[in-house]
Amino acid sequence: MKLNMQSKLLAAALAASAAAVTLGSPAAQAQAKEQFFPVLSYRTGAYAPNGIPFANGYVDYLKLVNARDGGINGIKIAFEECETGYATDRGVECYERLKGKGPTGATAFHPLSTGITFALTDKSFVDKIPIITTGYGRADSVDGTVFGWNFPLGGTYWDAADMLVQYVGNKEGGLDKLKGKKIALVYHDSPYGKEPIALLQERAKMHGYELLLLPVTHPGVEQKATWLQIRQQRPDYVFLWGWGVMNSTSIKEAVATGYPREKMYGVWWSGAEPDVVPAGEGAKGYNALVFFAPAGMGQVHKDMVKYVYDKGQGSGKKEEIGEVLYNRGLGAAMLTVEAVKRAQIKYGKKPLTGEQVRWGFENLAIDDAAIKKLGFTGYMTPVSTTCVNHAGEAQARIQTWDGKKWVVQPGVIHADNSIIKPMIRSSAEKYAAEKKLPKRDCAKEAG
Amino acid sequence: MKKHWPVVTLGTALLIGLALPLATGASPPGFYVEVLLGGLMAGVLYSLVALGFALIFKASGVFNFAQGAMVLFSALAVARLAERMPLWLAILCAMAIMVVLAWLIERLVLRPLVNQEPVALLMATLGVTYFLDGFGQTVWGSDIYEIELGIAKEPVMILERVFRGGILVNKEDYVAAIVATALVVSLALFFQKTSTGRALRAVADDHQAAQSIGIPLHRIWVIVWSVAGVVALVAGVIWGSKLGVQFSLAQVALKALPVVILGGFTSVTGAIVGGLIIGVGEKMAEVFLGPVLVKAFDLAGGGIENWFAYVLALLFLLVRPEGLFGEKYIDRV
Amino acid sequence: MLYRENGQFKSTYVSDQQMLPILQDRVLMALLLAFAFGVVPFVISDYVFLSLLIPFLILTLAAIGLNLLVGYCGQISIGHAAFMAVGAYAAYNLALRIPQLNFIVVLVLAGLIAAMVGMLFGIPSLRIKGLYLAVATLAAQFFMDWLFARVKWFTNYSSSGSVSTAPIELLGWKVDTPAEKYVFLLGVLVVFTLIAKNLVRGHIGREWMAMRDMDVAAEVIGIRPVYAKLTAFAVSSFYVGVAGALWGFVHLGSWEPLAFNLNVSLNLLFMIIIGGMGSLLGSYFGAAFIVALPILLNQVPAWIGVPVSTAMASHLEFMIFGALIVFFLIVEPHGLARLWAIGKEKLRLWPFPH
Amino acid sequence: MNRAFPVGEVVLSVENVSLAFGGVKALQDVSFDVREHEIRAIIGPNGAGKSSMLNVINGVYHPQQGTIRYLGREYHDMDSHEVAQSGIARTFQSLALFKGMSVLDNVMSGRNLKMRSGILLQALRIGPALREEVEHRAFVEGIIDFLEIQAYRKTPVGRLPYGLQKRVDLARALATEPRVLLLDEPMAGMNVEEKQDMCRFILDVNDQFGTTIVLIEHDMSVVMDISDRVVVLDYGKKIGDGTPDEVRANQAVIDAYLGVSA
Repeated sequence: MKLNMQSKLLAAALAASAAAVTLGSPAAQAQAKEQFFPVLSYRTGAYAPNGIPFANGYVDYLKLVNARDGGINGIKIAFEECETGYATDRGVECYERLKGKGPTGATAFHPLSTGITFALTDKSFVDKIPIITTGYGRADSVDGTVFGWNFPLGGTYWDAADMLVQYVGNKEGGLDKLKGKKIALVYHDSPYGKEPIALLQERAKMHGYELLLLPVTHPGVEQKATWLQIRQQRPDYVFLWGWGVMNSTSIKEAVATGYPREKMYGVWWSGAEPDVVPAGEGAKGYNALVFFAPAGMGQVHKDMVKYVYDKGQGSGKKEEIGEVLYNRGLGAAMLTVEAVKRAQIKYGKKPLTGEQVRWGFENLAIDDAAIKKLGFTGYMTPVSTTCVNHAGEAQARIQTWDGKKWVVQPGVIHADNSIIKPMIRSSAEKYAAEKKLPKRDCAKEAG
Repeated sequence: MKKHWPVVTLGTALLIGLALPLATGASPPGFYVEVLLGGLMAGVLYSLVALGFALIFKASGVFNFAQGAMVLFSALAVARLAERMPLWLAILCAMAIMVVLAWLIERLVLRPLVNQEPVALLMATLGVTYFLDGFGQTVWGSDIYEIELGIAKEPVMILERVFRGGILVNKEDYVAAIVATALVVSLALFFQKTSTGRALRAVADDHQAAQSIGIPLHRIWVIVWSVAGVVALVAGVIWGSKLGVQFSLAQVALKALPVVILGGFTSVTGAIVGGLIIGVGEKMAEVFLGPVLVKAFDLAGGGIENWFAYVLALLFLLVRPEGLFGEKYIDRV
Repeated sequence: MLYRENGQFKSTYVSDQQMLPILQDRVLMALLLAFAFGVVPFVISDYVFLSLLIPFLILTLAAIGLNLLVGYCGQISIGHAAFMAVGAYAAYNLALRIPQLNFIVVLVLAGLIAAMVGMLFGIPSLRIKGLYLAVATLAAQFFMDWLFARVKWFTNYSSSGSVSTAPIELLGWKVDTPAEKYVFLLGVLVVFTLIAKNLVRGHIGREWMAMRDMDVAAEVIGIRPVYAKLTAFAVSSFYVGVAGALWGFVHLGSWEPLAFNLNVSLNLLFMIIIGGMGSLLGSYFGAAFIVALPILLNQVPAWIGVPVSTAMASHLEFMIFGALIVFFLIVEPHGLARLWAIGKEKLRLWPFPH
Repeated sequence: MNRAFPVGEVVLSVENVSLAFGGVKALQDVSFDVREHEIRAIIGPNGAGKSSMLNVINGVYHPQQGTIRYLGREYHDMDSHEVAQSGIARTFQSLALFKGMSVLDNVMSGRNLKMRSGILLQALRIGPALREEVEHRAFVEGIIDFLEIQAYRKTPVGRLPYGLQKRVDLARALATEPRVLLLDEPMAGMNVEEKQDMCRFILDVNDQFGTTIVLIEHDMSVVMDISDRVVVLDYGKKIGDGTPDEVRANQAVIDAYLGVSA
């Protein structure tokens, strides 16, 4: 009987591998008139607490468009989720699995991990599918002439770092006052966390502040030593570049070592509810960048409740609608949908290929009126892109945690392109050389 | 005739390294003490997890890779149950769950594999680890959860007169340390004094012999795994209340491996001392040695505490394979 | 009655020592290779290449490497991804700093470097065994993770710490499309499998197995433990290093140290447990299994109409992996390979079981 | 009796060897010698230190005091693989075969000493490497025939009955072409005809290859029949040494040992 069980198992294993080979031929998909949206998410593992709300927001918006508008100008949205677990190789597998689905293939990918973004960037040149990184990804990919398919919409980490430096500079009463000051960067030890370093060093040269680099190893629950060093060095400011459980841990350790939270500034991925709530009262006074206003209910959220949640279609809990990361997902989905709309004007109201959608992404023009129409008033700033500039104008604000909710500080901060642009150039050049890439001529494509 | 000098040299090297920051004035004494305390705090927790390892290894000869997963699992259980019931009750229920778990593991994993070579058992516990990670997240969810022990998190200054700038400590750490120490002591007593403890030791020395003199092997195993489960629970609660209960707890617990190597697999004392050594060692290394290395080799940041423990254990293995307090074994032909 | 060896008498030791003594096996193997090289590249979809076959081929190579050490020489390692990383970064730097180097040369050199590092971390195995060694190899894992994340030179001072590579080129052949990659990898794998087979049936292989089965006796009949163990570590790391280089260059194209973390090591270990310790064929089975399972778990439920949330799927994956490891250790410690062998035995006797 | 290889000079002598594990004294100041081509037996009740004696001779244990003199060379802590290289082979009391390997591979592994080809050549299995495999295979087949285990060549040793495993153990030792062969209770746990076979093989080995043999056995009868000289150990001390007849007559031996069985 034991043997019998074994041979069964063998059979199962073989069947499994056999099945594995047969699947994946995209031909098998339903060929309806639909636009296919791949969804790379992580709802498990060390980063699930942040991955879940973003994924919910993203998926919910797609559902909303279908339920409220009957799709994008009549073209229904089809979508499929794939769990990356924030791991690069898994992300690549998901990408390969989803890129061919739907009648016209994937619309655009949101890798939701800088590591995965790096891997997908190489493939985008072959597959001609846009890689959308709303507020993450590689900073130099703003340059559309080299990175033909990356769209770091809303701003890159260089923008973010630049904004933070400006902000604390003004706090001190002018950037020149930063001379001799000490700024510590506590960062997630991954491509994501390392991105801002280049700019911070650049700025350090300009203003003469000392930059302290304190990497925190994945997943970031072990930070005692890091914060002891901070206690020893007593930096004037701490910039936090964390993700997942690392954020809350940092704030807790800051409490434990008595570092004033008021002097801590997080990137926009270190400023969500799951980051501060676990630290409880201790998080009071902690600041973080934000590009959409944080929580609260706008028109889009009301619609969401009406069309999706009241029908029991919601992905998450009703009360989580409007949380920072949820909104982040919402916005990401919205931008993609808008790009499709834009592209439909040029190519007609039919399912579009990734390449066609790219045109939409390169010609986004979402002004305040459009934002109002979308019900995002107060939740985002205008976005306009071109073939050369794939990011649009980067601007954000600072929010502060008052112990219960995020309070947005007045004043919008703009990244200083006079510093960033040249860095992007040189970095993009380097990449193009390394990869032996041909350069795009935007002028010609336009004409 | 036993060669002591390598151990001695390694030991002295460590001590010198420990003293250096103070001697060279690289750090103000007050801060030095803080680092030391920080190290000890971490160390106590390492000891706790390591204790679980040692217990199980002693009694069942199993190198339980799943100890970390058990920490996570129990912590998740407490956190989620505490949402529906008072904490103390939640903890009791969690304990019950851990006992059931122990029984299941003994039944489904250990018993069929009895008298397999240790490496096979190690791999089996790897399997258990994966299962628990998945199962735990399925049952309890994979979000961050809170365990509120109701201890003030704000730090307090002490000894301002003794050291300039005083020493920063927080209550939480102390409570943690005290609880851990208490647990450790009681376990040590349990081992030395109670009859079950003696039975455990007998089993550890020789399974067949133990059985032949009528010690119920399987029950002993269940007991040990339960105890290990409870130890994991305590570690999980303490850790969880510090860091929030979350998937990545399991990974912190990996640190217990170098600890048991250092202390010797079979030794309770070893687990404790080893834990403290590792804890202090890695924090010291990170805070004082790290920056030096970064400057010297133009590294992209320190973070040496991630491997320090393991490399230390490795060096130690080379000079004294049986660990600080473990027994030596001889091959027979 | 097809699968019979009657009348196939061996008159010389050479013919008796050949890899596949039975005629039918030789024929089968030939057909299989012909199919893999001649048919597969033209009929399979890119997705299957990119997310099943290519990872499968590379991981099989790595699994063989680990199997040589754990399965044949009996030295356990739970840090082998570290040597994959060494291979990958060595290859990256070689290709970067000596551009005119042929990729094959790069591969071999990368493998050799990995082999050296492997020997270094193998030294403890001369003094310690089993569990102790397992922890020692963990040291390799964490130290290497750290090294490549921190020492800027290895990543050519890239600001993000992530490195990326240009498509590989061999004497004018640009290995670019999935099918091409597949063919290239398959070629590499076949060669390395042959070499591994030769090693394990040569006297070095016997030394390894002797070490594994009864180290004291092995030394008593004149086998030098130092030589046997260190060669095992070296060859194993060489294989794994080459696999790492391929993983980076052919599969990922750009990666960061996290791509070779502890989980990869554990997965390799699972491959050889499930596939079969001390069996090259087992390495193939194991790799296939580990690569296919998560993908199936993600897709099968959808086909059969019981959609499982992505989170649930990945939790299931963890549980099934775990359960299977235990299951195999208990029911069939020699893994799928053994089951395969049993099946063959049956076929041999069929239709007369006695 | 007339034999092809008459007993010759002393090849191996053990001088004042003492060995202890922690407090336990396994051997105390033991000395004896072994002559070329002779069959030398070490007997004694269980725990007398017989196996320890062998382990000292072939370097598994390193005695705290005393030396071993072999072919004029002195050593007291040589590693066992070096001992093997110098031509001393041995079999084991508790079977120490390579369970995972076939009978053929087990015996072949005895030839490793003689195999020279480098790892690269083996990897490609060309030229010398391949030739070597074939030559040594031929030699090994000789031994396999000699011990009459042809039928089991390809069987994993684990599946063989005990008696045959003992034979494979012997075959593996012979494959190293030893000058001195140490046998650790070669007949332990065998039935009568298995024992007779084994005796025959031992005598044949000694007779045909002229191999010097040192064997441990507690089955008196067998020992007395086949061995030229006998050493008697008790509690780690040597209490008797000489021809079987002398030993039989030795009072100390009778008290310590024969008395028990008689």
